[in-house]
Amino acid sequence: MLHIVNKSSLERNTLESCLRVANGGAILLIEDAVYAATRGNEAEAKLRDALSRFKVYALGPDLDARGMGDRVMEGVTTVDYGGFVDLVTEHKNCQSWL
Amino acid sequence: MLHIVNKSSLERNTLESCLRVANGGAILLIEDAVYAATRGNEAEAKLRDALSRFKVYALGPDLDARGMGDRVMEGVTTVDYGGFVDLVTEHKNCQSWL
Amino acid sequence: MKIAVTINEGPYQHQASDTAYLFCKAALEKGHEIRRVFFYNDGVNNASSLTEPPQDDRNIVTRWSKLAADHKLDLVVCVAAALRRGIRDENLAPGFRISGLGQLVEAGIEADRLVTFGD
Amino acid sequence: MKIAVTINEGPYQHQASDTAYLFCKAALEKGHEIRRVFFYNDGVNNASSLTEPPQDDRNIVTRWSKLAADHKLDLVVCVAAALRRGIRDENLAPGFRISGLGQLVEAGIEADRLVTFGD
Amino acid sequence: MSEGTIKKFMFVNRKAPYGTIYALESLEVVLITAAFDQDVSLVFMDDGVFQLKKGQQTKGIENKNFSPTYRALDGYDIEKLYVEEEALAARGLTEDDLLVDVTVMPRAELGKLMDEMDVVLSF
Amino acid sequence: MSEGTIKKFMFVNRKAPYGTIYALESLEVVLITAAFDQDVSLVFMDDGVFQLKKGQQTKGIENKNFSPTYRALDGYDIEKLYVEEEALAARGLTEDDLLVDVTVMPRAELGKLMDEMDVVLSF
Repeated sequence: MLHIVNKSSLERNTLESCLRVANGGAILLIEDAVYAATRGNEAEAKLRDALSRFKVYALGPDLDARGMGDRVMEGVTTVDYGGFVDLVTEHKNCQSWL
Repeated sequence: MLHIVNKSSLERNTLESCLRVANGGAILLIEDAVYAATRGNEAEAKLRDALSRFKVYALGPDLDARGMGDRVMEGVTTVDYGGFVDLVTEHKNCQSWL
Repeated sequence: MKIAVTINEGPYQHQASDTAYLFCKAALEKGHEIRRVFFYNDGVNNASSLTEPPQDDRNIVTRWSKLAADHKLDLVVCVAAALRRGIRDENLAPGFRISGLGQLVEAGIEADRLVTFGD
Repeated sequence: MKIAVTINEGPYQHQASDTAYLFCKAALEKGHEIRRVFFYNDGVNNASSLTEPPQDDRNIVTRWSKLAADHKLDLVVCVAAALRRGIRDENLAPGFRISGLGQLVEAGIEADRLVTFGD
Repeated sequence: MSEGTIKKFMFVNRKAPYGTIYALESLEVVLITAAFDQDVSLVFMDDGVFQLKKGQQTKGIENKNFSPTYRALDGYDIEKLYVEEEALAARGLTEDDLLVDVTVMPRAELGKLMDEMDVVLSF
Repeated sequence: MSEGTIKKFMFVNRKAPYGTIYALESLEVVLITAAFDQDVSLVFMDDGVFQLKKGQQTKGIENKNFSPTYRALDGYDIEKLYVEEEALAARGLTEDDLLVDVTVMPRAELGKLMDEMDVVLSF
């Protein structure tokens, strides 16, 4: 299953809820959620820990818009909108954690 | 100074930010923030702690709408919209933590 | 006392406009003056004359129009935010007027208090 | 593959409609079918023909209209949400149509995937 | 058309009522989905559990109290209501505080249930 | 009218750019407030510090990059930019990552500054 998260983990509880509930699969970070995939962010340890259970992706255009394209932590894969589409089609189902 | 908080402290970081930054004064909890003033909520200890530094108020109509009117923790004062107005006029300035 | 209010969210989606309305009503009942209500960001959607909620629900737009008529309130809709969201004179409800952001700043200067309602 | 999309937030205020648009464009470029785009909650405000953003900004509404024309997309606006927010046939942008929530459920049934964009 | 197709729809409710419209709109879609004879599950997680709290009195905020609708779901054969166990505890609530009969489940179980769905809609 | 009155306006920016419009709209009000010759302070707290991050490239999201405007504030005599020290650290940022010169302040100090204001607008 593909889990899509779009809010900053330092502002809202969506990433944390997703990590606690989701039963493995893939997580795609988009919009303000991409900050969680950057080095030095308080969410870093939590996300690094999650890498053992999930494949983690972050939307490149959102990282670039926020000037964070060069800070993606190791283990997180950057995708563009086409890659977003592929993730949706490759997984049986998806959920947006709003 | 009057600090107005309107989001659930279990969903967003606004109450926590307010408690860490604000330099005393009064806090008014409205809308979804009123849950933080109820017994048994995870925010209870944090708010109880804050009572030594702040006067804490919660909007009664919002508590009632959510079926939480009978669960307000000790030390928190319930006000109606008129009381909200009084809090605004009695304090030199106010801030909404959005 | 002179109180100004600003609203950043549209009707129904968030409680902001409801809370702001009940706050203004209570302030007027206590004899305060509402110097201006400024609708900013998605708040401009509170001014749409085409709004038609279900019959068993409150009508947020007409409620503002009526409060404005009863108390001569100045309801100002931010022009830039309104154009971005399709609010113009042709679909502006009674009692609202469209003007610039300067009206918000002016309200902040002239009122004794400015209270923001948002998301 | 058949993909359906639902959008819960209005234009400009949140990035949801931008992301949904770029997602749909990418899906079409990859040869997928966009079965339907359903505008729900504040998402209905993406359909206002009266929208006029600043010249140096993107026009979110006309961008959807053009994508719909180019690819025969079915852009459906939820009628109940639209009435609550003042979107009607008279201010509906080209390429959009107003219909019931059943259209969302039907899209969920008929499409292989349903992706939600919101706040 | 889609005659005969039955998919598993899950509605994930994570937000408190009244502060935003999402709880109400979720109910609207749930009812329509049931009318399409689909397999409907509702999940109440995080602040979403507050939607089911007994005793909601909305007169003071001049809004519509839609909580009785949860009691009516049964009449539409919507019977799969799951509530996150940890969310209830974190909010000082127990099953007795809720308007309707529900299945209380640890969040890890909810995650497994989610995996089995065809369509997941979040509010 | 309000000729001659100078009030202390503070703009509290707590949200990341682009995910929502608030960062952009805050800048608009800031510029107008300066045009009214008021005493203007900007505070960047929590995710608001991301607004000042260098190197924003918005082409890929087809949105307008408004970050150069922060550099232009100086030209409007808007010089009081305060950044929350703890927020920077929690986001792995340092002053070198920021577009403009700012005063970095511990949050407790920001709270004291807030108390002195006449009007506080939050975004």
